[in-house]
Amino acid sequence: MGEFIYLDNAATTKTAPEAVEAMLPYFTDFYGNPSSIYSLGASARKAVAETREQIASTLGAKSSEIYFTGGGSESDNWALVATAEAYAGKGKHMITSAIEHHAILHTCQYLEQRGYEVTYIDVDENGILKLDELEAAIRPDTILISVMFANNEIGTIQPIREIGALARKHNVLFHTDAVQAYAHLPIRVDEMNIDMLSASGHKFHGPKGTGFLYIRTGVKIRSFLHGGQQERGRRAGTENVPGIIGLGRAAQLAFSHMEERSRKEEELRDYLMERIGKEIPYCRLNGDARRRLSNNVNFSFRFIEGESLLISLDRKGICASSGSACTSGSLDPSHVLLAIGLPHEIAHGSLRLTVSWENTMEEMDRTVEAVKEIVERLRNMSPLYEDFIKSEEGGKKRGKNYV
Amino acid sequence: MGEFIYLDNAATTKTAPEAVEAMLPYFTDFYGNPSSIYSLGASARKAVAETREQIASTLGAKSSEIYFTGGGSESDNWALVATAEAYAGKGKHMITSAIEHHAILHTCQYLEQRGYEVTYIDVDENGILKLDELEAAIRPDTILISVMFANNEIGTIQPIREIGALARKHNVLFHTDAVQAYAHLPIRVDEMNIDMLSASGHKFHGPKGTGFLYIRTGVKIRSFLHGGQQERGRRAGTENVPGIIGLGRAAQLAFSHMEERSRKEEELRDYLMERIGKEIPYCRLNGDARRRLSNNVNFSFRFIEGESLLISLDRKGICASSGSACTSGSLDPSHVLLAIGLPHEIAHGSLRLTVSWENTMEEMDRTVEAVKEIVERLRNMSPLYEDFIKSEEGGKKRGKNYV
Amino acid sequence: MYSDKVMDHFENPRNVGEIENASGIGTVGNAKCGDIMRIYLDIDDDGIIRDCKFKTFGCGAAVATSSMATELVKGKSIEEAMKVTNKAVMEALDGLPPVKVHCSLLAEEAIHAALWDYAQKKGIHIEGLVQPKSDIHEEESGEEY
Amino acid sequence: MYSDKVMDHFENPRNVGEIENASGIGTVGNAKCGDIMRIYLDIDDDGIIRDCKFKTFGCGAAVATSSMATELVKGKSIEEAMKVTNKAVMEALDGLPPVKVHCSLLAEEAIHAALWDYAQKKGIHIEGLVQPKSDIHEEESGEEY
Ligand SMILES: Cc1ncc(COP(=O)(O)O)c(C=O)c1O
Ligand SMILES: Cc1ncc(COP(=O)(O)O)c(C=O)c1O
Repeated sequence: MGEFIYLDNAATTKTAPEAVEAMLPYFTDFYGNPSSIYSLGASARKAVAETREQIASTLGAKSSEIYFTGGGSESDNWALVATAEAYAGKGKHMITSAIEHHAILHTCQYLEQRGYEVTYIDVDENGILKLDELEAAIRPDTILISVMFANNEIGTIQPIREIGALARKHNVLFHTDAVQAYAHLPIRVDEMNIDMLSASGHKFHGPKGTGFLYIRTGVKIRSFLHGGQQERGRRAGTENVPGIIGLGRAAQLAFSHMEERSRKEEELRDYLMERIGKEIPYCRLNGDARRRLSNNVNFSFRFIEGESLLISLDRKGICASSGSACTSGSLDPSHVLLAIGLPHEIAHGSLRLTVSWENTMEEMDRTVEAVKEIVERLRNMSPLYEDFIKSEEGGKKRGKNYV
Repeated sequence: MGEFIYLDNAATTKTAPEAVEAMLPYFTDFYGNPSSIYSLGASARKAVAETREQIASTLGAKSSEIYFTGGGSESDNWALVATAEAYAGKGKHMITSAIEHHAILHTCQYLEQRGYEVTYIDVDENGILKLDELEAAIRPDTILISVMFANNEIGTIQPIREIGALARKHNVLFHTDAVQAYAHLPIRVDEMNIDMLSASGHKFHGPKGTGFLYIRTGVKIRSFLHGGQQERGRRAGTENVPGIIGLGRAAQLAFSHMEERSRKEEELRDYLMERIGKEIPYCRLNGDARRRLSNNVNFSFRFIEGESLLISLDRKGICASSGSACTSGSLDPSHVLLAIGLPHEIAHGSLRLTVSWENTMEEMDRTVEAVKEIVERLRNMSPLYEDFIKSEEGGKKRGKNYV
Repeated sequence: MYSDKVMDHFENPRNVGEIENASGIGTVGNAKCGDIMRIYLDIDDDGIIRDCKFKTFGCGAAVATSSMATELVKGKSIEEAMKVTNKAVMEALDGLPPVKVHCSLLAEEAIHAALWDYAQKKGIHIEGLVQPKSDIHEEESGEEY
Repeated sequence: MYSDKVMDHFENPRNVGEIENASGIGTVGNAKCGDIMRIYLDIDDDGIIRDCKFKTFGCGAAVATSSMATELVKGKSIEEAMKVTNKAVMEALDGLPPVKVHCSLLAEEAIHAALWDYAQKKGIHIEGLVQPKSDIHEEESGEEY
């Protein structure tokens, strides 16, 4: 697929060939059930135990605190539902942010139907959680604060350490959806006071359908998937051994090259942000300019609509997205862009480009040229742009300093 | 691992090399998110759609009735929890069997904690559900009957058609955990009145961490994993595309060779049953002799304990299990063996050998010889056997016709 | 997702643009929902649509249905144009995904709105035509940015 | 799962068997729980354990702890044998998995039960020894099969 320029790494990543390589023996050679008693299962069990140890060390956690799951959504659902059930005796109130992934928000809605109460804390225009509102929302019956580490759409990194400190101060559990951050940023669960953390393998060049939930020792946690005694009785289902091994190998690569990969991505990101911001009029950078994932670029282009932009990019071999991948196909604009204050019609015209260290500068140049050309073409087709230009000509001078 | 004789195919199977082959391009070439708008995602979307179609056809179902999951346990949890929630208005009573897998039984216990009531129907000495007790247990507030298609420990196949008919007659939903049966036996959801069906990829030479839930059109079903709009809004989480493709390829192979594979397995199974039953005294075949999975052999050997039998077999390179793999390491004897009436100490001494069409007759011979030798060795070490022999010699003549 | 016809009309839209001193202009849709279509009609004295142009803010299907709708009404009489339904537009495009059917409805409405504008200006009555819902332009809140 | 020492004692158990006219026999455990150990002791007039044999129904750890326990008491005086604790057995086996610790306790109990039997027969008192829980043999229900 060399002709493609893949800029949707926040949606999913290419599985690292090294990860695939590491998985292969566990499909057809060491395929034994890790819970079994015989040596064939023991090789699988040992490999899973080593991966657990390795993953734990990346967070400064103990290996007994890592539970492998089937992905980020399952980790999020587990953290919220099981905490709600285990701590219902203390209270039925939870706090989260308005810009969480749907894996959190829809689970909150589900819990609301079950009699729980959820407070959704606002973010500022850059997507940063309002800490004072968070603290004000904490009540005696608050059992959990769940705030994402970094946002999947606009890349904003939350003040996790401060949130953790607040949670600790008020003796409330703290979960973070680190699906976009894990293996991209350094995370220390102790220093940051994180009690639970969700991660997903395919967001850092591991296989799809894998993830884990970190649960600090001492947190009362129930099972979410009930059944066999896998994962120390906490998560039923025959272990996805190849998947766990692939996730582990991908994490290993990501952590040992974290600095150089981040630097490379930031270079690509900053180049895109700079050129698009300068060369395309009436655009707006979404998300915080500094506290931002190294791979995330998100712009709104006034007067045009996102889907037609994406299709046009696709025709030029550029893979990008608009809002989160999960909701593409839906007609509502992204709740994240609305939460940072964008009006609907501006939110509709947004573009997310998420790079990986494997992208090249030459690809960035081609991308900028393509975006410029397409935005211009779509604007020339847009009745909104027509009205705007005419009002400009009519001397009303509105909206000039759009960015 | 050529030196191994793998006889634990009910726990997990070797992933078919063809399935691995089919998965590979979806890791590193067509890795795009199937929910995305660009062509790279479209290839994944198309492949997933084709697999869904193919899986549906194996059941006589519609493709819109197939929901891919992360495994058999997730499918089981989903079916029970979501049905309980969606039909709570009708009632809070469910019926299941006493010999279900823990993925069903522990989920039932979880629902019991949440205010649901569950009736566990007994089985006869061969593990066949007592249909009259089932019918008698149906109440106006019964919302679901969940009975496994075939048992994972003793291989007994349930009268699914009859159970389906009863459920239909009383207008109760019918779910079947077909994890051991799917892709091993022909299943038609319409003829059998099955409303929901769970399957797991790694039980038929597909990859671990994959499965599906069939949900008949019209069944009110809620999500279990809340989040993105994947699987038509019913099961959140980025699709495990390689996993789904691998599951599909494995199913395709299983269905196109079903008859010859079954015939081969039955030959191996019957040979094992015949020789062990004849050549080892004081043993008992567990499960129905005829209504039985083609790959399942399960014997109890009196006076000895299962774990030491398994370890000894492992030292001879034979992979087998005792009770279900999930509970190995636990001290309780299998609930299935107790349910068919075995006393504890006999249940402790049970051995499950589950073959695949890839096993050979020569392997069966080596296995029988190994089991004979080990059982004899362990009996000579057993105080129970000592007592028994002494009482025999003492003329008490008890237990002679053990089988 | 889209048929080849849709993609063709999206990539090479026919009749994009404005008509100066148009006989009728209709704008429908809502920026909030992500779709706005504007149709310009040039109608001669015999009531024949001589020219038809469009501008659209919206998704691929919105652009393609606008383009196809202009093609279908061009050269037609007003009565014939009234018969260009959303179904006709969809069929001409070899279908649309279910979530995109509303785009074809919007295209039908845009034609009707332009005809209404023409009828108002001319002071005539067009059989079967009802007043379109009021046009909704970019919201004022947009100016904040 | 098991240490090499455990595997060695499981595969090559020392002192399996019976002792005719043993000085003391002790059987502990419960077939229901899956573990029964029986220890035979041959104790000479000086109170030295001349020989020791065992029979065990149970898991790998049960067999290995029985075997190790017999090794540890053989040749010892009664007083020394009383000091062979389950910890000593576990250490000699390079440890046991947590779920298997109860096997080492059973081995300790079996020795004590055999010593109790000896003391009863001899009508002596052994310092620190208490009456073992009653032996539990194969349950009668077993006969149904
Ligand atoms: C009957 C039955 N149901 C459910 C399961 C659970 O399947 P999985 O391990 O794929 O989650 C198994 C296998 O362990 C099984 O045998
Ligand atoms: C922030 C965040 N949370 C959760 C998820 C869900 O992860 P998965 O798709 O692996 O279930 C995603 C990705 O879609 C995400 O970006």
